[in-house]
Amino acid sequence: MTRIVYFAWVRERIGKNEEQIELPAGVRTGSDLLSHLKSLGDEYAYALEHETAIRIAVDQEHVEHDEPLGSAREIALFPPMTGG
Amino acid sequence: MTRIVYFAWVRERIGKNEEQIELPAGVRTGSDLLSHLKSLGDEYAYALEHETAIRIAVDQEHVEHDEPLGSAREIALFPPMTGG
Amino acid sequence: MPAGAAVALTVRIQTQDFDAAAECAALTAGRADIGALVTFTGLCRDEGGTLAALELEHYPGMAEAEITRICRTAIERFGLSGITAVHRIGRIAPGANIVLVIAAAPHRHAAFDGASFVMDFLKTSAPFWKKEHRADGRAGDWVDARESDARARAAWSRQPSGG
Amino acid sequence: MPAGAAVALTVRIQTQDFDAAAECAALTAGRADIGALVTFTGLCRDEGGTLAALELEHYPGMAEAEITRICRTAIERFGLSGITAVHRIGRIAPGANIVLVIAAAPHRHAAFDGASFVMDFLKTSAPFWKKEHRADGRAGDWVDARESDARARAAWSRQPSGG
Repeated sequence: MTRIVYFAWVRERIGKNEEQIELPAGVRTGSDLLSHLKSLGDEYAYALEHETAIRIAVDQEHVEHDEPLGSAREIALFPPMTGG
Repeated sequence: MTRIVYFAWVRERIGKNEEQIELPAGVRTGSDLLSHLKSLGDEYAYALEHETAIRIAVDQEHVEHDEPLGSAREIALFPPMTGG
Repeated sequence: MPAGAAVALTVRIQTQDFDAAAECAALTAGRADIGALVTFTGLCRDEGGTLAALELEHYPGMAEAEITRICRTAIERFGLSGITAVHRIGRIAPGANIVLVIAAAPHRHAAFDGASFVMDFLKTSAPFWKKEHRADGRAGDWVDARESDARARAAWSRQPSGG
Repeated sequence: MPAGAAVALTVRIQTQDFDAAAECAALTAGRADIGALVTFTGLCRDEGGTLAALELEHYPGMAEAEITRICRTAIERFGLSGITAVHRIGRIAPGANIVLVIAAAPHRHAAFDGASFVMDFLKTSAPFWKKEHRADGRAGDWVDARESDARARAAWSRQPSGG
């Protein structure tokens, strides 16, 4: 099981802060994960509609969509950051 | 009579903070003033030896050596500035 | 910076306000090798009266880690004596503080570059998000990322190291 | 900056220390259109223990006038909401404050550019001079102007306006 956490409008649209998900064997990269999540329901499809607007962090470090997720314990999905 | 004021090592070398000087008719620019002052004594010649190192302000505004002094009330001579 | 001189790094995320003067004093305490201190304070604007407040959300753990990574990069690149970075979260009213970055260095250009670099990277890669609460009571939007922030960050890859 | 927004300009030369926090508070008081505050503090370094103090001399009248001219140029060029500049004179010990420049703006790049611009021009054209008092009691020298300061100033003529 992998912990998936959501922030900002990704969190609002999916309707939860986090969840534990068993990732299918075919999910190797961030892009694979987005495709898988979008198959789970309308709220996911809506939240992740514009894939290029979604940022991904693996174990609290930024990764590109095409990077392997490896043996991630925690994967975060969120919009572009607007702090500062 | 024109008020001439000195700062930092120019002041120390000339040995006075300021003085009133009657400028000869031939003194039209900053360069003319430096030449005139250097004729007044060894302390002036020493203080103003390296003319390019001397900055000139007329009525509290920077001027280049070749600018006319006009009807200056106060002319200041000083080294390159080192504030801040 | 002379070899062996201490480098001070403080990173904090907090709901309460910060005290820039106290943070500056802590950063420079007992040191006479610091010639320049550049302090950036980011404040909440009222956007011409339309904004009631900003709500700041963050990713706990990663936010601290990412700001720390950015500060370490700045310290190395610009030869800084130290950095203090404090970011607030929660509800922030117009006129109130959001973020503080203090960069200390022997000379001023390193301190300016260091504080500016940290802000440009913090804006684009530290996991914080702002939601608006509107003064007229209508539902506010999440603040959009600015293209100009991405360009500012990218510019640091194109220029020679300062300091 | 919206048309009609107030621009605050304060320039002071004084022997006593300044309070950066109080100056920041005064500059931003009652305003919610300022999103960024960049504060530069220049401090006296001990130069590896060789320096007992700096003696700061200035040209009364012209020093205030020149800093005011520089600040007005920065306000215009970068669209600043205000600037506060305070320069100390007299004897200053290692670790103590020498100069304070605060630039306020709606956005951060204008504030960074404004404070940096004021410092680069203040260094090269505001009539102040520093003399060293050495820790070993030998006669100290007048501090030489730095070529890097002249280059930093000249760079502002080569780059497009920020803000």
